[in-house]
Amino acid sequence: MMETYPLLAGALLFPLGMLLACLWPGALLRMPSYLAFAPIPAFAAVLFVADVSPLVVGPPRLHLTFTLDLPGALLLGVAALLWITAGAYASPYLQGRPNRGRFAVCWLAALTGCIGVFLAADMVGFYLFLAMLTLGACGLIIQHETADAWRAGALYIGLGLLAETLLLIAFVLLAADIPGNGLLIADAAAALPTSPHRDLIISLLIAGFGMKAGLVPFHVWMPRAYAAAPTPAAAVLSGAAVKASILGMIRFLPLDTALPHTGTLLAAAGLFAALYGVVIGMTQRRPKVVLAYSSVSQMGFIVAVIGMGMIAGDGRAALAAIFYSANHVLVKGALFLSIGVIAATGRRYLWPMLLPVAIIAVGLGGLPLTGGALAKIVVDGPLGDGAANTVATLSAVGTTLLMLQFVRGLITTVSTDQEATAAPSLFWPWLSTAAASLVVPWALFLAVPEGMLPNPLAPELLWKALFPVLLGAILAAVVWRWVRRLPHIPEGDIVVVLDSCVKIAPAWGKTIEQAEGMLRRWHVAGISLLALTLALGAALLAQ
Amino acid sequence: MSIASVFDIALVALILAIGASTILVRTAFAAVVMFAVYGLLLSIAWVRLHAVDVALTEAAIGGGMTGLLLLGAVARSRSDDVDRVRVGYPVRLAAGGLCALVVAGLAIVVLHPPAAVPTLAPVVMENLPPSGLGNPVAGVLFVFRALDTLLEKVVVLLALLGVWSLAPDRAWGGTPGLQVYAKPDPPLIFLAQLLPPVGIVFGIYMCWVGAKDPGGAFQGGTVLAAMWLLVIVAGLQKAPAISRLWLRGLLIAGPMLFLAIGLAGWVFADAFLAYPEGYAKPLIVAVEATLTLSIAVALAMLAAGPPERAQQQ
Amino acid sequence: MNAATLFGLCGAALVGIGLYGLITNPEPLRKILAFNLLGSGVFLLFGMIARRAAAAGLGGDPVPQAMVITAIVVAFAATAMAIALVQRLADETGRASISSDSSDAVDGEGKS
Amino acid sequence: MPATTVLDATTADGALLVLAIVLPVVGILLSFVLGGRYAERIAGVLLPAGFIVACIIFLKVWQGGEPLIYIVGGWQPPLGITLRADGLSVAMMVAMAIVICLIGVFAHANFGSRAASVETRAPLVFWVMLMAISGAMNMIFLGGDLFTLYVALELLTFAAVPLVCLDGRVETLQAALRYLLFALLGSILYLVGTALLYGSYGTLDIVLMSQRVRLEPATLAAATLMTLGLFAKTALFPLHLWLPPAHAGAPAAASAVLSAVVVKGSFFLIVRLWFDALPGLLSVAASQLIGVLGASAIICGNIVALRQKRLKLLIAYSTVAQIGYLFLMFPLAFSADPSPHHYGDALTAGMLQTISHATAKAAMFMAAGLIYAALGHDRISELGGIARALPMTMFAFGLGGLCLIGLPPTGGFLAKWLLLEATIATAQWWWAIVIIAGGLLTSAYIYIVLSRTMGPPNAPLTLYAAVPKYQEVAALGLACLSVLLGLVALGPIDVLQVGRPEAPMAGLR
Amino acid sequence: MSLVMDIWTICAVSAGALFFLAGTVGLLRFPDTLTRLHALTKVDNLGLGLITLGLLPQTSSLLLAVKLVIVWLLVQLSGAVVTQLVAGAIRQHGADG
Repeated sequence: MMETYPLLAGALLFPLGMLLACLWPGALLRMPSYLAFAPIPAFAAVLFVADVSPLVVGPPRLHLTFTLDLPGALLLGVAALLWITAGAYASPYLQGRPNRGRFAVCWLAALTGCIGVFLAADMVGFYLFLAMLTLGACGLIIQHETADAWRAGALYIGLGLLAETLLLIAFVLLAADIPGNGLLIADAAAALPTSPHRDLIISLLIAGFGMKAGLVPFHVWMPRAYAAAPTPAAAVLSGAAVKASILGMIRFLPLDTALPHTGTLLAAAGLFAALYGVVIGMTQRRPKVVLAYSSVSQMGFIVAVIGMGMIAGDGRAALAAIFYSANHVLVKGALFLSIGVIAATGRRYLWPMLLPVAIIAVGLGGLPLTGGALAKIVVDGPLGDGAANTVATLSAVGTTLLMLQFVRGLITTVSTDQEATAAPSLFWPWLSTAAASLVVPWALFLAVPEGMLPNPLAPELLWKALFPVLLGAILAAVVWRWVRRLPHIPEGDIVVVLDSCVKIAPAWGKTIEQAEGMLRRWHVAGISLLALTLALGAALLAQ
Repeated sequence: MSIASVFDIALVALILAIGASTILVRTAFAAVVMFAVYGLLLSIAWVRLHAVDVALTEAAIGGGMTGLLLLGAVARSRSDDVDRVRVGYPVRLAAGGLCALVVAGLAIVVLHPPAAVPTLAPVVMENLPPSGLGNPVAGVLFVFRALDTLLEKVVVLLALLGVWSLAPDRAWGGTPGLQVYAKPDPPLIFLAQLLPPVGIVFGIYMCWVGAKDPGGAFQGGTVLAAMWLLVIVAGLQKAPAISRLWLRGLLIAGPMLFLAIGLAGWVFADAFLAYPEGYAKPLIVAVEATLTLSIAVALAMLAAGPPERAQQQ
Repeated sequence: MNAATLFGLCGAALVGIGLYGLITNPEPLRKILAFNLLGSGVFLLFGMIARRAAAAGLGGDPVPQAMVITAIVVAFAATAMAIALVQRLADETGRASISSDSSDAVDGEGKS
Repeated sequence: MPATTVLDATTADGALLVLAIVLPVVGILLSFVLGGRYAERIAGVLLPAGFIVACIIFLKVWQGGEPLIYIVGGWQPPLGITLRADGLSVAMMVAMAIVICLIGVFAHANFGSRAASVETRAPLVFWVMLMAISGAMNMIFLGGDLFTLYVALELLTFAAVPLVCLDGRVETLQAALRYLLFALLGSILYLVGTALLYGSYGTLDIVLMSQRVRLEPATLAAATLMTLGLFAKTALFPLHLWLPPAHAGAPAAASAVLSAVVVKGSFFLIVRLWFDALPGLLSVAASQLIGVLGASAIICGNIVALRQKRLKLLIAYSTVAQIGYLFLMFPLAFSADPSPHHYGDALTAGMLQTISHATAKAAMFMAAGLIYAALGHDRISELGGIARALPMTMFAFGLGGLCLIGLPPTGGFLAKWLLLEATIATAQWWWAIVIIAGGLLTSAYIYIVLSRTMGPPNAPLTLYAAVPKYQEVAALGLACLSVLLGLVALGPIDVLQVGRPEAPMAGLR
Repeated sequence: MSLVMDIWTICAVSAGALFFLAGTVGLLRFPDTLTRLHALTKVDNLGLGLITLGLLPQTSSLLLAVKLVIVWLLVQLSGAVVTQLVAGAIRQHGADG
């Protein structure tokens, strides 16, 4: 096994170095072709790092600490895979498009942020890389510079910064609780259950990470952002970047301590989002938007798993959630990439292409033998046998339905040229992602010592996984056949409310501006000066 | 009640009345005239406060030069066409009320002096002899708090450059306006021929005597400046172009010498702005003399305003 | 009440008068006048403090007196600069004003 | 030597402090006599020299852990004047020296006079005033006497006002007059305070004052008047009437120096006053009042900034808002249940915010100036496409914006982190809400500007003037500084605590 | 001797003050600028002259006496010139009250 330090450092420094190299115009020009190489050191680190000894950067007083623990490694591994394939996909995608340099810069920033978040072991580093991820992602979303893209970017960065500020307060509160000067996340999580501000901190963390994870009602940015972003960007954002919030929850929330109330709330919110995403998603036409709503649903489901873990105080729920997330990383990535591939494929070659898409898509609903089914088995334990499990099954049905809707929508985007085929440089990255999404979950599943988890090939489990899929398929047939018109819900649904709020804001702004203009008149300012003098004098006298 | 207190009370009443009328009279011209009177009254107040140095400064600069500046401004601006938008009655009432409260607060402070009034007068007197100065105020200005005085000279220079910076670009380097009379007036010329010799002697005397008695560089410089302005206004001499090297040199000569002696103190008296033992008085007098010149030029140029005509080549 | 206190009160009152004039008078020139009035009030407060601290055979504490001299000069320099500004403004526009309305209008239009 | 108790003696290397003040003064005098053609050359030598001196002082203080002291003329206070460089002074000195130097680099394009055959107005005035500002700031940072500080403050004002109206347009003249008059009002109020303090304690030396100070009406009145006067000069809301037109109207280099440097002078004096001269005198109610003013500045300034149609005005209003952040340190440092730790933290946060705003805002004003120079206007709605024409400039603007928003690793982030920590430690959550809301509003207008500039142009973009590379580099350099400032947490941040008296917990209240 | 001097001083200074009073009344009551000037100059000459003469015996040294006389002369000079200038200005631009 290799040394830990250089691997961890390389994982971070390599993309960072590429990012800095972009300052040189010559490098910037070529950078889009080399995006796929940036995450390779990170992937290597996951493969070769054996221990969790931390990498400490900086003097003792205030330093950054990086480490590769099991949840981080799992997510980093699959995320790095996705970043590699999506990077390879992006290179032909960008050819001849404007702003390629900017895309590369934002891509690398988001990538560095993503890797950093997965590796960070202290709060400052976590926050720093989360911010970098947000900024980079925002840049990717606005890539096309359409009005929609700008609006989506504004929504994304606004909610993102709000989330980060909430997290910042939570971190500051946590830092106050950590004994000594350290800022390690592990210490913070350990100190959290006994903190005097426990409930406040947990609420802030959940709100902050919830916004980032697209928990209803903070999901509004997802449909808009993913619809606006270029395909490869949407793939990494929905696949890899959004998992930072899941990792954050797992790192910060005290999952080993039973917190039934908070857990119940979290689980309920997650399950609600899991169903809500499906319902709204069904009304959508554009494949990207459907996938975005599926992300809302899936992220909700993962959050629900964490919530159930909190109820029981069961730390294993974390790993289950991570496994589920890891599967989702690759599946969602592959599905987003497929949008570009199908759009470049003619009707003649459609079906060979569509088959893997359909398998992966329905796999998300739990099709036996796919990663989705494995993930469902893994999370079955934490979900328990109660209402949560029922809702989970319901969500599996819904997901299947939604995925079929996606495939159906995908067919309509097929290229008008009958004979067209996707370029190999688009096709192969997509296919390898798809393959990875099938293989990697198995590899991970098999790495778990035998006996811990039920045998996925057991007939009753196969049936249990199959029947929601069948139900979903039947439902899809019913809906397509008989429900003539689905209601049309705008992308981002309740964001419309926000939009109308934004329309009111100028009136308020105008009032404040007028008041400020008033205050800027000479005699008003003079009188304020005198009044303040007296007020301050009185306040100083007041004991 | 002694005669002195009656006089003081009357003086204060007069100062307040004239001060208030400066604010309240209708035209700017009347206000400026009132202000000139006010300046003179204030000098008397300073004499009553046993601060003759301040009285001289107030009369020369606070009343005299400032009055001159204001008068010039009024004469040029013709206050009739200034916009006469007055602020509303409620605003004035509010401002008046708040001002009254501030005054009340200050009055309370004035009426409650600390039990033991702190003073530096004995310390000043104790440390004055080595400098050879007889005037404690001059001692404070040039020995103990010389840094303030040096900075203040820089402030004046900056203000002058600030005034000059208001010139239109084409007039840069040219001569200041200062054209009050279209053609020279015989009585004025007469005055401008008669008065300056007296004034110059007087100004130098003020500067010289400042080391021992009330007076000093500023007061002397102001008188010199007034004489120069008189000569220029009367048309006997043209205002100098601001790009003239001698003008610039005169302006900085005082502060430069002050600074140089201060820096020399570093070498010869082991502290910045300290004077070597035994040489204090001559050095201070030298500084004062040069400063007087610099101040005279600076004040005159400040009063003359920004350059308005391009320099004739 | 001794003379020092009397002039101190006079100074306080002048501060009030000056403040009132500075705030309520719309003409810049009159504001400058009011500023000078305000300043002289403050100087009188210094004078009171100096006079109160008379000792060692001096009529007053020379340190605050010296400060007043410095402050008078600074105030004069300020007045000169302000007047130069007022005059330039009057030359440019035909009237001197710092009223916010006109400046806002200009701000809104942007620079040419 | 005076017969008073010996408090301080000139320390080794104390002479450097004199140098920091004398260098700019020499520069001013020389420029006056040598004329405008040499002014830039003189500044080009003396400003970097001043920066080096500041750095040396910084290192001495940092390594020695002791303040540097110089007794001017060998006269001990209360009779004489001392110069004193503690942690606050040296940090501010170095930061301002860097900013001023880079502004000098930037200004070469507009005020370059090396090639001129005759003296012209603007270059002479600009360079002299820039040196004066540098000298006045050093004096403010080092001055140990409240009256000397008054003179320095006036020096600063007189240097700043002509910069506002350097191009002589009517609206800038109006702005300059407004600024001058209001600043004069402020300094005269400050002067009243010094008079009253001298009357009570017979000294204006800050260290002596802090030892003698008592809780009595005269002192409180003096402190009130001084504080309000300094508020007026710092343009704390609602006394900011002069700032937007003055800062928006001035030439870019002047705007940068006004916004980044000049307002910090009077702010620094407020800090000196309450933390050093009158320790422990600020009541909780008064500190909350100051906090409320700061909070309204943040909210109101940011909202009005959002509504601006011109870039420079937007940045000017952002300055109004950012000034508000500076004042949040008062309620946090002087809270109801004080502890030395948070006292120091709040102070550190305030100073960091001051410095990071200085660098970021200077960069942003420079960027705005370059845009103006290139386009001939700065209307935000018509900035489309400029990001493609001037990518480096917009990058500088964006980085500066990040610092204002407070994203890591910028100095703004570190400052906000410390502020938030102090709000929580002192249980004053309401300031945290203000800090957050301010950050979000800031991000909104930064986003609007960036989106406009990166968007497509309304009409084909015509650039009126080529923008020199070094100007862009200067702006970018400052922006990068503001971003990297967060890294000071890794070391030099401790310097701020050098020479600080113990927090006055057993103080007067 | 000193008593005589004191009486002289009191009389002369009082008379001078009276002239000033009269002059001030004239300044306030006279209808136009020229007549007002007339009142003022009378006061300047007579009033100040009388006061100076009255104060001369009170001086302690010759130098002081010379200073007094110089002050008087200077005021005379400036008063005369200013009067001329004002009158000249009125002749040029017309009296405007």
